Amino acid sequence: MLFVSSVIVLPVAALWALRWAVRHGEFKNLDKTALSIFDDEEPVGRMTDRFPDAPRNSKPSRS
Amino acid sequence: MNSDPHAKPPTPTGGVADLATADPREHIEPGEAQRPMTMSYVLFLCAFFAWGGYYTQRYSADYGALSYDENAGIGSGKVVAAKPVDPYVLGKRLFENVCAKCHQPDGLGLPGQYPPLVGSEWAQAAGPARMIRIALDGLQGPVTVKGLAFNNNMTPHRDALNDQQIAAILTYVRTQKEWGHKASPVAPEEVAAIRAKTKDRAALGSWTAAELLALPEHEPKP
Amino acid sequence: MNYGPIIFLGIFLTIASSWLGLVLAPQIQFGRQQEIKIEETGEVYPPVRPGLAQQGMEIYKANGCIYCHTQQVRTEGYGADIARNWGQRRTVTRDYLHDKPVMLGTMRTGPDLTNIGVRQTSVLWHLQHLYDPQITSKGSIMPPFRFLFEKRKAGDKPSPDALALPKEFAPEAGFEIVPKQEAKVLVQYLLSLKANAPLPEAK
Amino acid sequence: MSATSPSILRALSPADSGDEVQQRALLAEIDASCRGTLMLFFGASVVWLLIGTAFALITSWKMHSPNFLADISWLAFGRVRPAHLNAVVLGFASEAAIGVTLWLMCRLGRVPLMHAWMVNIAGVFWNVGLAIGIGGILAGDSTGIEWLEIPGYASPLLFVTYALIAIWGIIAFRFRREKHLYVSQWYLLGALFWFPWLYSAAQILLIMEPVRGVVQAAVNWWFGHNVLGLWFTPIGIAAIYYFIPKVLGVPVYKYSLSVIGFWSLALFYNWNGMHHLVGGPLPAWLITVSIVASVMMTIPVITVGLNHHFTMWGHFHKLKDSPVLRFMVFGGMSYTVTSLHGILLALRSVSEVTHFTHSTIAHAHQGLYAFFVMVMFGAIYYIVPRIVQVEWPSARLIRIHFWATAIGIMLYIVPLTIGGTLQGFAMINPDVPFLDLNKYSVVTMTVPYLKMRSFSGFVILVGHLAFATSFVWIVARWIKAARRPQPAQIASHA
Repeated sequence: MLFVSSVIVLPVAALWALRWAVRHGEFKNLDKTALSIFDDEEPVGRMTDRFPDAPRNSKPSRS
Repeated sequence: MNSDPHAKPPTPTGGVADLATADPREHIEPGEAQRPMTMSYVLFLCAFFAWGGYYTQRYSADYGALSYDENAGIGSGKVVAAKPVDPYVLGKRLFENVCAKCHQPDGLGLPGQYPPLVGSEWAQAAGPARMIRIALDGLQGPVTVKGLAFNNNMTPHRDALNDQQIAAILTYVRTQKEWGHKASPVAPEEVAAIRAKTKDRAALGSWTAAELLALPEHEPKP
Repeated sequence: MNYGPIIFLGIFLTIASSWLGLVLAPQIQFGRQQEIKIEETGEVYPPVRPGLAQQGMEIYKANGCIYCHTQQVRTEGYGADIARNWGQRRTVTRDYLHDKPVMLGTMRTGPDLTNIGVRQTSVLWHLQHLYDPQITSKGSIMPPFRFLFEKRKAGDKPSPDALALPKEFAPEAGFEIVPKQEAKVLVQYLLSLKANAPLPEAK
Repeated sequence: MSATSPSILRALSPADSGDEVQQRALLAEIDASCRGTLMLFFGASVVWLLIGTAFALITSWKMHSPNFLADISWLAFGRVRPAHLNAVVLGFASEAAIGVTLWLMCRLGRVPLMHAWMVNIAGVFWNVGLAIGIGGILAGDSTGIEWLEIPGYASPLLFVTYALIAIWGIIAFRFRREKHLYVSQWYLLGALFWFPWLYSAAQILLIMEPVRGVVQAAVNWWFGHNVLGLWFTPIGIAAIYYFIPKVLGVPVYKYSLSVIGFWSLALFYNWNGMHHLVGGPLPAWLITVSIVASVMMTIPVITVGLNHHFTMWGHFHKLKDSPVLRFMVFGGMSYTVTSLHGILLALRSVSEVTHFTHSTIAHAHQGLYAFFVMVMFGAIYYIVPRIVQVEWPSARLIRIHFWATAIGIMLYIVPLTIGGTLQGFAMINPDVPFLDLNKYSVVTMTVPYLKMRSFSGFVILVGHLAFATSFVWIVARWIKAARRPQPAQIASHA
């Protein structure tokens, strides 16, 4: 019983969720989220990791 | 230094993008508005889903609880005849996986524990009658092989091996090339005959060497 | 996607689906499978494991034998399980009804043991092999389980269950190797591993 | 010092938390709030890493010289191997995973680590439970179920930990101050939700109230595979999705791909547990469904792989300068290779050969070590300096660590995959004897490959020792720096 009812309920819930997401623009301007991990402290375009012995703002260091 | 890190594909500024955001009620395809999903990618997805459905339906043997063979319903119908295997080869396989555990892969056995088969007078007897009985119901008590005394229990293989397997093993041991054995091969029928004749032997326990030596080497024709 | 609850719903649905498909469905389909009576022999199959063998299973489990030995025979023509005489037929769900836990195993560093109780029934062989696999199977990478045996001073007459060992493995004079209870029950468990009863679904 | 965190009751009732968007916490403030907890988890994970590696070397050595430590019952092969598995999986990998998850959830939610007490208790429970569990396994109380060997008296402790951390995850998620949900957070939420369900279901259905017969194997491998698929893989991918863009300072290539990647992984990874039982005593449909799910895994793997690769496009020269990037890229590429290799292994015709052989072990290590552990190393190298405000003492040690583990794991995977496949071909050919000292037999032909694996184990050990030295050294400096009150050495990397 539980098995049969869930085989019906689950896909229906999934489709409803997908429809709701599309309705509410969950998939709109996704690429803005890609930028959400950057901010003024660590802006786009700045490397944030280097070897400890590499001089602070040097170009390539020893491999 | 190569050029700008990576050219971002041009996002459609006017046209489709604005329209989509302007009127939320209209049903919009996810992701379509901003950056068209490359068609090859969509085909890549569809191909997989199609194959998945086909494979599941074909190899699930209609989802039976007791159907283990995925090709059950699909087989071409004709039963492919099992190609006959040369008894020597079959015997070698079974010897290595069953008998070699005690008689050792080289057939020399373990001194004082398990008798050797190489050059053993039991293995080179003219007729296989005694060997078949040993293979079927085992051997107990003292026995001398190549002049060496052994006193161990050989376990019965009556229900472990069928007639064809016992015949194959005995054929292999009796005609082993590297050991230079040149005795006669054994036919499954011979094993079947003796198995029938000695079917209540299992209850009486394994043979003793004395009993076997009293029996003729060749099984008398009924 | 920025709306939490929808993501949670999706996460819930995915694992709910796999839980239903891979856990509940098998339980419904063959979780309550019963023993059956074998026509030829009239016995009920699978038999309940005798007490000693049940204790032996605890030793088998505790020492992790499943990490090198499997207990499943694949069908003829798929792998060489039956050609190597590791089994006389493929194993099916009914073979494992009384196993707690079911120890199918995933590695065959050692041979499959589903049918060891049929193809190797010698207690002495098993004890020698457990004491030191090099005795019976030279070149084996199975570790010796000497801690399942006890070395003690032999009386004037060796005790009945002293282990007969070849010279190079035997203890020095005046001592004998005697299997502890663990070794004996482990061998009883190995001898109880049989899967040769003819089952209709295992043809 | 953790920010004034709302009390539990208030935290759970969103209504009165007010709708003013609290100012997004500064990165430095977030890192500082994570310090104590994370150093507990990372420190413990380094200890478990060394213990796990020791067990691994003993196990590997016993594989080709069985008389090694043979008479110590609690070091028997069958006990050391599960001890190694649990020490590394639940010890190093899971603790590092939780440390990274906590940090990422705080960073992505722009909120300091609230209710640190809850997670600290979870950490203590975890280590105590695991120590008792592994002690139990060595004493011979293993439950006999692969991946769930921890005896019944220790596993509830571990479950309490997962539950606490999952609850913490929900609270941290509920009180995030960043509207956007970055892709890493979907994966982390997935992992935090999936694993407690998996672990509790498996414990109940296998140990407390065992189901009957082969259903146990179904539950066991539904759990076993999903430990890797729904706990380690999501956290590993979440880390890669965060660290590669963060280190490069370049956003992810095509964010919409990650939507498909996540949902296809969530759906298909769930279902492919039964490919561990191909050919086994299970109805054909169960195995077929898992094989199909395994093959369908190509979609998320290719999608995520492409996404990461194109994010790296044009920046590969930066691998030279950044240790974190090296570990992440090595992990990412290993993930793609492992998954494609795994998909091959799941096919029936391939599984006929490779099932039950060492190539399965090589694949497991490729998935767990070459992908996940390397990603965790990279994450730790990124996080620790930021939370303790002290730089890694020696770049040489980091380089030794990277090259030793990278080469070591390659030395592990390649010979064992080849050896395992040859073992498989030998095993399915009945004319090859299983064991015959003076002939080509299944057992004797695998021994040289097992010796190569032992050698690779020592190479990896060098890497781990370099990592442990680095870690101890940085902790020493941190304590020294903490005692001398002075302005933080480095705000954040220029």
